[in-house]
Amino acid sequence: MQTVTEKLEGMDVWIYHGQIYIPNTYSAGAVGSRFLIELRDKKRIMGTRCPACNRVYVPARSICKDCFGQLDEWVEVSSKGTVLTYAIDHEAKPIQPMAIPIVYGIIQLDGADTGFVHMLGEVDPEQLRVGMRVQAVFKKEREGNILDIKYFKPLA
Amino acid sequence: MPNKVAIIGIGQTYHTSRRDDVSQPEMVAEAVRAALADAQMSIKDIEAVFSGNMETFEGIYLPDHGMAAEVGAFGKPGFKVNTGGTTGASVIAEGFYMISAGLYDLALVIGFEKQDCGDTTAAISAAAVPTWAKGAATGAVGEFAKQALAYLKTSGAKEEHAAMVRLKADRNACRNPYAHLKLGLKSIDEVLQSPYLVWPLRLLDFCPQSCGACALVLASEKRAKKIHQKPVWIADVEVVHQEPFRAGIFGDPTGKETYTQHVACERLYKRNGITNPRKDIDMAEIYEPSNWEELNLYEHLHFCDKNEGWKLIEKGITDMEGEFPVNPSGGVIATNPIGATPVIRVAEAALQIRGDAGEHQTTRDVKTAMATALGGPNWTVLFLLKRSM
Amino acid sequence: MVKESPKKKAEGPEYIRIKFDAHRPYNWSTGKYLGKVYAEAKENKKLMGNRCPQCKEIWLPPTPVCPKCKVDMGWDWVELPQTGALYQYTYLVYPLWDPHYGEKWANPYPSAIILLDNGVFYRHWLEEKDKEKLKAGMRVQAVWKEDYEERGQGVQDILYFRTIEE
Amino acid sequence: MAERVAIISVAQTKYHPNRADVNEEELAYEAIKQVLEETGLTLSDMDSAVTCSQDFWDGRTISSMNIQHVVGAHLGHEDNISEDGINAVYAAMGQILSGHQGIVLVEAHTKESQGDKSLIENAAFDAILMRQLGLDFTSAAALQARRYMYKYGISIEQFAKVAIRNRANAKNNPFAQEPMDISVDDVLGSKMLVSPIRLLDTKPISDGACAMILAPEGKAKKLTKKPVWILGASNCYETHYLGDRDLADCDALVKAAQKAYSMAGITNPLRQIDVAEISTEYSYQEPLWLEGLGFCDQGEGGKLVDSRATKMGGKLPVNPSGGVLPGNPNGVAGMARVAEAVLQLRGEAGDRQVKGAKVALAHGYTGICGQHQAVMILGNM
Repeated sequence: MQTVTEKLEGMDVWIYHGQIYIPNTYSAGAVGSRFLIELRDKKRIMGTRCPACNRVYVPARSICKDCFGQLDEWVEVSSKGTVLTYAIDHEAKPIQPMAIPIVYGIIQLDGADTGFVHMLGEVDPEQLRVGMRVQAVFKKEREGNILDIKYFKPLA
Repeated sequence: MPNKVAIIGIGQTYHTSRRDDVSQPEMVAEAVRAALADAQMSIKDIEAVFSGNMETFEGIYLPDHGMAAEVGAFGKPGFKVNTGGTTGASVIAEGFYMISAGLYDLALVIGFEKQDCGDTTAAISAAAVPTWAKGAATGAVGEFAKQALAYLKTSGAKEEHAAMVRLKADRNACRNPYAHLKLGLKSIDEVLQSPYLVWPLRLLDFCPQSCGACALVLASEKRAKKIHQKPVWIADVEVVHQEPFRAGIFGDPTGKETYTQHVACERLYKRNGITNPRKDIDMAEIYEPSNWEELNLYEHLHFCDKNEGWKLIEKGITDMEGEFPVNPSGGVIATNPIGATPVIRVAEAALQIRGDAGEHQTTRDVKTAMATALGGPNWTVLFLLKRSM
Repeated sequence: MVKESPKKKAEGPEYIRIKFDAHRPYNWSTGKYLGKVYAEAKENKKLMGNRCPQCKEIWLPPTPVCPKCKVDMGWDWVELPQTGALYQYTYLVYPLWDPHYGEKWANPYPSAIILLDNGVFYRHWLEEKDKEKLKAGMRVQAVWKEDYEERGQGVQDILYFRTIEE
Repeated sequence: MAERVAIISVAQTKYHPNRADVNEEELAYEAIKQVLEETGLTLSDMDSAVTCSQDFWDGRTISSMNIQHVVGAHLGHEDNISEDGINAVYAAMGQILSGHQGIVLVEAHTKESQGDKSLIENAAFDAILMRQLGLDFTSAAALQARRYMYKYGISIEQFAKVAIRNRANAKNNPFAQEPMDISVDDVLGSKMLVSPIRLLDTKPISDGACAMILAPEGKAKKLTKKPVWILGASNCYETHYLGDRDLADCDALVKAAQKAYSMAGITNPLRQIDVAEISTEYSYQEPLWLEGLGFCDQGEGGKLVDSRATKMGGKLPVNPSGGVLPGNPNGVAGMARVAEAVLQLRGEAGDRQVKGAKVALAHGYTGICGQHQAVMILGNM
């Protein structure tokens, strides 16, 4: 099994061009699974409400960061919302789910008290602004992950 | 004089090979909530949160950040520790120092590992220096196999003795509601007939990969007595590290190096006036990834003389009802969520002192207990716990 | 990047798991101490260690600081013998996932600790795969890769240690 | 809690885009060697070592195994902190204050050049909700920068001024990687990475190490004529999911600073602190962190960086060393700020010396959009 090493010029130092490769599989857990299954099967975006502070977390979360209570009151929120911030990634990276430029956004969905981290699409970069209204676009073939929402596009 | 530090809350998850019903942060939250409930307090009372695991095991960079909200670290000070197998122990040590220093009165210390996320053996193989030992990877199993072989050849022990250790661990684990492997082994033949993993180590000679978390609430003296009726005092801590062995990673296969356990327990025993560990200490929870390692540790921790470890198990001295119980919880060979494992050792030892171990409470009245951790290239961390100080 | 889609189970609640399959590349440097070992192996088929000025112990892989004396090692090199005695060995029964190769892999050659003839312990592999023929204390000798171009891989410039009759 | 804790020696390597010539132990040892030489101590004199490295960047499980021998951990006490190195200094302080440890060696190193930044950083994002989106620290930072601009009306030009001042200050710092004179046009004309963050708004890939020796008061006074005291220190976690935070504010930093200030008896930071070394990997962070540290009101950070106050000779010189922007590796960056603060308080900062500095602030952060914040107040009195 040959590995790739390279000698630095002019000195007795070698560089080993290697890797760490261990596949990882993460559990969404009961709450995360239900959130993703609702996206996949019903194209519904679900949140959970904290009974103590009344905050609606979207995506649904199991624990309130402030009250530390278990969240089990499910609420459906709108697939429409307002852009809180955005960023346009111009750099190709191996981790990206689609071709650049990718517009990332944090969107406060109507009915939610938190922002939803995702991507924006079908949008002219010149028209992007904080406060713009957007709507979720779902993928046709949905697999039960966060990318079942293709992106959020501007409301006409 | 350093401030005294007590354990006033103990919580752990049940341990198993796979948890689909919780995410990693949610799993850790279970242990945190259990510890808070045990201490009868809310997360708002906690001033700092220290945690530890090994990032490559789950493939999560900065995992303490990812679970900040779920474990109650949000808005609080803290940091994550990473010292391999001793991680959980180093976390407790850091929490202990911080409270001793008077910086905090109440802190959470958390160890966790959700090993269904990745491949533990592969992650341990990634501990080898890539420019030196690539392709030499045999995981932890290979390292402990070498140790087993050395012990088998020099101590006069037979394979049967290692099997007896396994049997004892399983008996104890079956009485521990949180333990992972509860096999109900009936005879040593079942152990001796299990297939080889890495010769001469067999499947049943080695610990499982577990998902689990364990959390403790540590308190300063002034708070401990107010909050809990049965505080368990951390009387002393000893941390002994060293460089990786040149020939091996975890163990010294040459038998020529100084064992960190020797150094650690000699320092700890001397400071605390312990001359006869089996008499002066009432029980121990030790970190034994394999049954062979338990025999080794009996000797290294001076529970008996060299090459006599196997006699302790033969005579039943370390049984739950024995003269000097070791790992009444079932130990690491039954349950091993690595980042949490040392925290569980301390938690289980503390439960024995409190008399709260339930089904696996030892017959000996435990006033003083020892908990150990092992990791990296045979690093050792020791804790001495006491009912009163 | 994202492969596994969750399969619905017939019974019980469905739990979703998300798989990530990322190779993380690294460019690890040997540094100058280990680089010296690489160089001597490639150029001269020599096995080198460095020696502590205080305790005179030889370290392989080499180190900038003597771990035991905790002093600077300076730059004192010693050639090591390439013959020794098998001190201890083991072998993989099942292939394990190797994070550097990125696949399940079992080295067919038994992993061994060899006591070189000057008393230094060295970790390598044995040519002899028949467990019945392995015995602690047996004499072994390093077998190098003969092709110059194939050397420059550090430890792996030695293929394995071969049993020798003396 | 008996004695005070002093930093008795600090050292940094020169920061470099690619130290292919050394491995981690050699890099760390370059810095460690210097603190040993300065103090005349040996590794055998250390009671404990606190190291800081990240398994993901070292590409090795239990990455502290890389440097056990060069920190003298043989049969000794060692602990490894997986946050920015400033937290390792904090942990060392705790060990000494507890009375359980005496002289402690602290070390941090990272070779960013050997790993893949986006792959490593992406692994820090919640695997279920964010990781698949392909975010890394720069794209997250861009979300924070945009929100900050929107909420408080701060401009790209103000960020550019931060990029310019830090790189210019770096010309006086012999350890700096990329000191340079640039203009607003240079910054705004540099390559767009993740809008609104451009190449010159962020730091280059960097390799380096930092080492320190800490000691309790009694020992410190015997070992050095110029002990620098840790007057206060703390840190704090933000929550993880980016949508749960208002990215234009930095509550965790506010809390960390409050605790450090109360330990150090600081009630008016702008008046009582003579120099600040702040970790700003991205230019927008400097005004934002200055707000969090209480040097100005919320939303006023832009005005503060516009004013003369943060320049050399101003009321609060910020980053005389040039800070992180000219190039510091993550994990080392915050600890390097502590090292620079120590040099200032010892009057040994050369051309970047702030005259008569008596109290200095060092700041470091770890993680996405500054999720984990740490503050340390140091003094020479």
